[in-house]
Amino acid sequence: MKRATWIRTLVVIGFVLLLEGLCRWGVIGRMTMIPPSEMADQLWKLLQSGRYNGHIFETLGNVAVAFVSAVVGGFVIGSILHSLPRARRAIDPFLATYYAIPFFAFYPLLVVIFGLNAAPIILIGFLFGVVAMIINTMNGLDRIPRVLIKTARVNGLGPLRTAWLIKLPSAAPQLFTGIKLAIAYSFIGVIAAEFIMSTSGLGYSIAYAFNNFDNRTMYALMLFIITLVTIVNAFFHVWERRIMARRGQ
Amino acid sequence: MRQFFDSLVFAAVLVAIWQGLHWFAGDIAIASPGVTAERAMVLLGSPSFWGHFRETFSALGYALAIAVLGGMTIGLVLGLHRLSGEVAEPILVSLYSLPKITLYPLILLIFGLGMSAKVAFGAIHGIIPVAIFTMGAVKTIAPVYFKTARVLQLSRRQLVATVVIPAAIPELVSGLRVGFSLTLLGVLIGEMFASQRGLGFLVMNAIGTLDVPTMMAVVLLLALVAVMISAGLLYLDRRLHHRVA
Amino acid sequence: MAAAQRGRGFAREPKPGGDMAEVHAELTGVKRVYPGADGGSVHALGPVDLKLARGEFYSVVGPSGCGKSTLLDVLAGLSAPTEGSILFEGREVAGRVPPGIGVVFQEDASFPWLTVQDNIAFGLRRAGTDAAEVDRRVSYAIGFMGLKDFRKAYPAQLSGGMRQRVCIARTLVMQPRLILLDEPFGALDAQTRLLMGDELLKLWRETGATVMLITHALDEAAMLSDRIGVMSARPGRLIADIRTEWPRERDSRIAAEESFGAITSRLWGLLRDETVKAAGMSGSSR
Amino acid sequence: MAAAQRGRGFAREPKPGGDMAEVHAELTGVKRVYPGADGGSVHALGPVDLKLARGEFYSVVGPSGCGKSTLLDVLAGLSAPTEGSILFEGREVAGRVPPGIGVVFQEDASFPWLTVQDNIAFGLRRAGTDAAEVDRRVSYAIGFMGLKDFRKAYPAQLSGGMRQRVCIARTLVMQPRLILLDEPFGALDAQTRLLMGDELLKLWRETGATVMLITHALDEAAMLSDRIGVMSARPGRLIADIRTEWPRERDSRIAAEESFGAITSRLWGLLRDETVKAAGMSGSSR
Amino acid sequence: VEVTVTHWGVLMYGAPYAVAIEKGFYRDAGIDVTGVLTSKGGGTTMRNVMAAGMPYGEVSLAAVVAAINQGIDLKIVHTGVQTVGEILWVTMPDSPVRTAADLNGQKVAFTSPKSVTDMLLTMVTDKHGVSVDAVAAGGIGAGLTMVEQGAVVAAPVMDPVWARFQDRFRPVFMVQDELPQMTQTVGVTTAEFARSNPDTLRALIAARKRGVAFVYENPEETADIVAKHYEMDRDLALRAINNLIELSYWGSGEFNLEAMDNMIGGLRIIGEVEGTVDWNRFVDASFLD
Ligand SMILES: Nc1ncnc2c1ncn2[C@@H]1O[C@H](COP(=O)(O)OP(=O)(O)OP(=O)(O)O)[C@@H](O)[C@H]1O
Ligand SMILES: Nc1ncnc2c1ncn2[C@@H]1O[C@H](COP(=O)(O)OP(=O)(O)OP(=O)(O)O)[C@@H](O)[C@H]1O
Ligand SMILES: [Mg+2]
Ligand SMILES: [Mg+2]
Repeated sequence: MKRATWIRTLVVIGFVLLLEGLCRWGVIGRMTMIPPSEMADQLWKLLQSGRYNGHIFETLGNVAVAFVSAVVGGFVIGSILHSLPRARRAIDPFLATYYAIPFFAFYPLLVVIFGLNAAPIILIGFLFGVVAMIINTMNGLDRIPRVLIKTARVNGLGPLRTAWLIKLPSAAPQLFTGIKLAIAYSFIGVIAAEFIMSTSGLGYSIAYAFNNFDNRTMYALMLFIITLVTIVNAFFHVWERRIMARRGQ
Repeated sequence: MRQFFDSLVFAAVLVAIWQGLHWFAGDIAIASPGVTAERAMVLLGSPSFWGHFRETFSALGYALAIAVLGGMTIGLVLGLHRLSGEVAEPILVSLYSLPKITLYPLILLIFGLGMSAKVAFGAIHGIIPVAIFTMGAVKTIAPVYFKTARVLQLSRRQLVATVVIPAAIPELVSGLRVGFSLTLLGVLIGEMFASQRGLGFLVMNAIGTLDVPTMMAVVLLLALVAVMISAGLLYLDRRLHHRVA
Repeated sequence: MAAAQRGRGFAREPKPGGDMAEVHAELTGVKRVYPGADGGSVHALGPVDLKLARGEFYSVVGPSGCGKSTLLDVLAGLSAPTEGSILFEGREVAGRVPPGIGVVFQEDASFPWLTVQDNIAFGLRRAGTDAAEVDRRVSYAIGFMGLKDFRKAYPAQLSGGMRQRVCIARTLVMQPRLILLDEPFGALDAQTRLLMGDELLKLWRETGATVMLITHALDEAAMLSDRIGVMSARPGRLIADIRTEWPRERDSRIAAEESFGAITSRLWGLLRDETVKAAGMSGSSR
Repeated sequence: MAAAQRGRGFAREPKPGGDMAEVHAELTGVKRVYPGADGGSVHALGPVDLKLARGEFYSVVGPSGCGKSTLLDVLAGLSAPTEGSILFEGREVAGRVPPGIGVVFQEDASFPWLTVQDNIAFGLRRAGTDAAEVDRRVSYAIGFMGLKDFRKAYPAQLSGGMRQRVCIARTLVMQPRLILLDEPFGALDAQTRLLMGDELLKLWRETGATVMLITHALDEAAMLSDRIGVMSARPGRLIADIRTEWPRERDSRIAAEESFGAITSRLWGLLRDETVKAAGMSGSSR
Repeated sequence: VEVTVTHWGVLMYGAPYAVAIEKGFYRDAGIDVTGVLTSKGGGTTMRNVMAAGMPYGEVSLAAVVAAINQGIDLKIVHTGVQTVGEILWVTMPDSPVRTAADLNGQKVAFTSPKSVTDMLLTMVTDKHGVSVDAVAAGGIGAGLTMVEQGAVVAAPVMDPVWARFQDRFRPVFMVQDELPQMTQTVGVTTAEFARSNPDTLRALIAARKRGVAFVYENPEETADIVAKHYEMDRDLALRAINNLIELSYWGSGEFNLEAMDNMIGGLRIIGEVEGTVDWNRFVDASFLD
């Protein structure tokens, strides 16, 4: 594992250096891409100037709200669907298609329903994240060994305590997968919504920089998002490993 | 059969909610199901719609071909070679959760406009889930299959073609389901930005001219096609998994 | 040693010998039919009549899928019988698990998210036993089961046999008066089964509980039990009842005795016919 | 019946009786050390010296994790020995599976995506055997294994025992001269094992092949083999070699004979010591 | 080849191009224009121009200036729409708000920050000395919906969307009545292309000019052509075209530096431009004749 981590680091560094070289030698034109070092430099300046702090915090706030509601909502919906197998089978084909539907088309609708604030953006993030959570909640509940439920009965546990003490921890690995996907999709949804329709936030700022030929800012912000997502991923990766290592998985 | 009926009931519930939203929000925000259906029929009768339709789905076809072939190849290689798999997996997962729309300007700058950008954008959405699922599938193939292959004196090519791929197929179809949806989304987003043809363009245009019925009708038709393809894949998925279970 | 540990170990109260004639659990005309696929139904068990004497070690053997686990489920109150009545300590068992019954299941039922000691303490904590008492009983069980070095380990870090021991300990700390074991050593090799069998005998003697053991292994049944019930192919009925007449103080060394060979031979014989029957339908079930 | 099928069944060439003294496979000083976790190493096997006579039915018993599967792997050429040499039909086996060896693995190795008949034909097709010949051999194997009604079924529709039969058939149609079986009936209950054992004996007689069977069940080894090797706890060494002296024409009914009891008793005795040793370290392995 | 026109299929900048394609004006000029590339507008379209096979198109002046400011070597070769007068702010018919002055203290929508509507709203409110609570709606549709829902009192709209909803809203003010003439779009190409393909450019511009003339002469037929190319309702197209003809919406291409400076002035107000733009460096009128 250690070795793989090393190699991975080298691969990433090598890739960045390659890009740097290609940009510097003009193989990739300046109008197409700027060297990674300049991206980092510009990002540093942007962060220092604080000009984008508002956008950054707004986006992070939106993602956080979308993510939390996706996890909670997905868990609740998933649990309900799991207990209604007939409804579940009816809904299955729709769940699978879900991501192919361009929600952005409904932005005006969302504005009407929720007013002109962060809610429509958050809702799109939520809509992206919630299905991953629903699917994984159902998977997790599916995989609870029946013998554990029997054990609960032998110990005289009622339905609520069975859910809390047995079902939840038993389904934890799949729930965790759901949570990881939910955060990824909340990110994707919020940033895409901002990119396409919004008037503020990181996604908007990238689109704005793109429109104004401000490649330096655009790439700096892209770098920011990539770094952020990678860090969040790494955090979840480590956390998951910790939990799963105990269970020996 | 009963399941089909249940799905219809669910669809009816969706339509009822839709109608409710229409009453609540008014027709600039959302067209009624009736008006949308009417508009959809008109679109279905117009040759230009089919032009857009072909455009989108041929882009989807290319993108999907790239995503599936590329993703499977990457997944197979990484799955069969443990070290590269370990090296690559976290990178793939990071790329998977990256909001790829932020890469859109880059795609545009590299591929220019039109078909190739759309295909590229669709493919980068689809290729990673396919690769991840394939890798997962190959990695979890029971070691005893590889031993069996050695005892039966299979060559490396025979091993991949007759053992690894068939063993991984159920998972591949699951990956394909996710990959399909995301590829379509990618193609549509691509069309929404810079294009003069395709269903995504139609939607964006309709949003621009505030032609709500057309917008809703196109989304509806898209959703219908996607549901049908996806239901087909789901059916295949269930059958394959059933055979293994 | 057993005497010294009484009262602080698994035994609820000193139980000298026990009156072998007292009926502890009784099944009368018990039948279980499952709703099958496509609207059909699967007759899994019965009718079965069975009396378990208090303090008895009773084993059930029978071909795969004949309804052994079903028998255990209805006796434990985990599923209601379609027909017939079940009495435990004189009271009707009706779809609820009565207190005083402990079950060790065929599948691994250890909780992967709890350490060995938390697994073992699980039932006691849920029952609201006070902390000191929980500690006392869990420590004792851990010692008895040879899990001392693994009290903080998670099940995934244990071998199948040790996980099964965790499940047995989790059941025993509740001091059940009737212990039902469903192929508890199914996942183990013959050699380890031997050791576990000896431990089980020790436990049984110490607690004075009634034991019903379901097993596939004929020699295991022959080695451990006071009495062995042989089940027919599905729908499972008890087609023979064999008494071993072993002394209460015994262990696996009785396998060297001549009467052991006689008992196994008889079991083999009984089962051959049943096996041929069961094999004839093996394609359709499972 | 056996005579009539020769030449079109599993047997490569008529093999009347066979010269029991001819050495078919030979292991000399074979040792296998696995790289363990944290840079350590696991000494899994050996040193082992073993000669298998052509046409012999040899069984290996031993505690769990003692290295039985490792022995099979090195003999089959699936993994190279750390030390020592392995000869099969006079030629060195060095990390490649030599033609003429067939293996039935401990785990279910049937391919779930192929029907029973395609599973069985798999190896022949890959080897480029012509279609008519494939059909002939597969049909014969299906008949012999009692899979006639299931030729178009997928493994998921079969019971564990039937799936194991598919794997055995897939191995046999390749007409191996040395058949290695790694607990092929491990997943089955004692009763079904009995039937499968009888089938295995029939096969062995018909093909004239050399058989090495790894098993956990002592009675199974005693019932089937010409010779039984007993392995010590890890690192597995052969600590005893027991000849049964059964006639070539035999089946499970020999379990009723007195000498059967004697053999099992001896095996139990040999294993008790080993078991105690193995149990002492069971926490660390697996 | 394909030309690029911002908001093709959505806004009416493209009408002369549709006519020129349909009536064969391009073919007459010796260019085979097969289609029109487009995008949501602004810098995206500008980028499209540069990425396209033939780097020529009609783009908003604001986007061209942004590109120029980033050091991209462009040439403005003709003007397109010479006014932003077609933009108007509307309210509900029963609203007490009647004039721009009535907007004081109210919530008013514009599309997105630093867009033309942002700029115009600022300029109009400055002119009247009123202060409004300006809200970025994100789009025309969202703005109108907000008006209907009462979230804002007024929102911007323009043809052809305006033609679609003429009966549902009442104008508050029209930019035409409030502000001086401002150049909205220009024809742009790369300096490189201008140097190497002067004849092509000349032909392209001439064909468009014929198209413009045709639009003014034959509104009915233009409506047919636009309806076909934009896949739009024909009556709607006609209404929009008639509205716009009244405003002299499409220019024949000649430069009006004052109108361009007016636009720059507006952009300066919203902080999109600093200082003045030296048109001499970027305007090349030599292809106009
Ligand atoms: N919940 C259920 N629904 C329907 N049929 C069931 C159910 N549980 C068990 N059966 C069927 O009832 C029969 C008896 O099952 P049971 O599990 O009691 O057998 P068993 O003797 O314990 O088998 P094994 O030795 O394999 O554990 C089997 O044919 C099984 O398929
Ligand atoms: N690839 C491997 N790498 C490291 N250690 C291994 C490997 N394969 C087996 N071992 C170890 O070698 C020892 C022997 O394993 P082996 O599978 O040969 O035992 P076995 O006798 O077949 O056991 P069982 O009866 O459970 O099948 C075990 O301790 C096992 O953990
Ligand atoms: Mg059972
Ligand atoms: Mg093994």
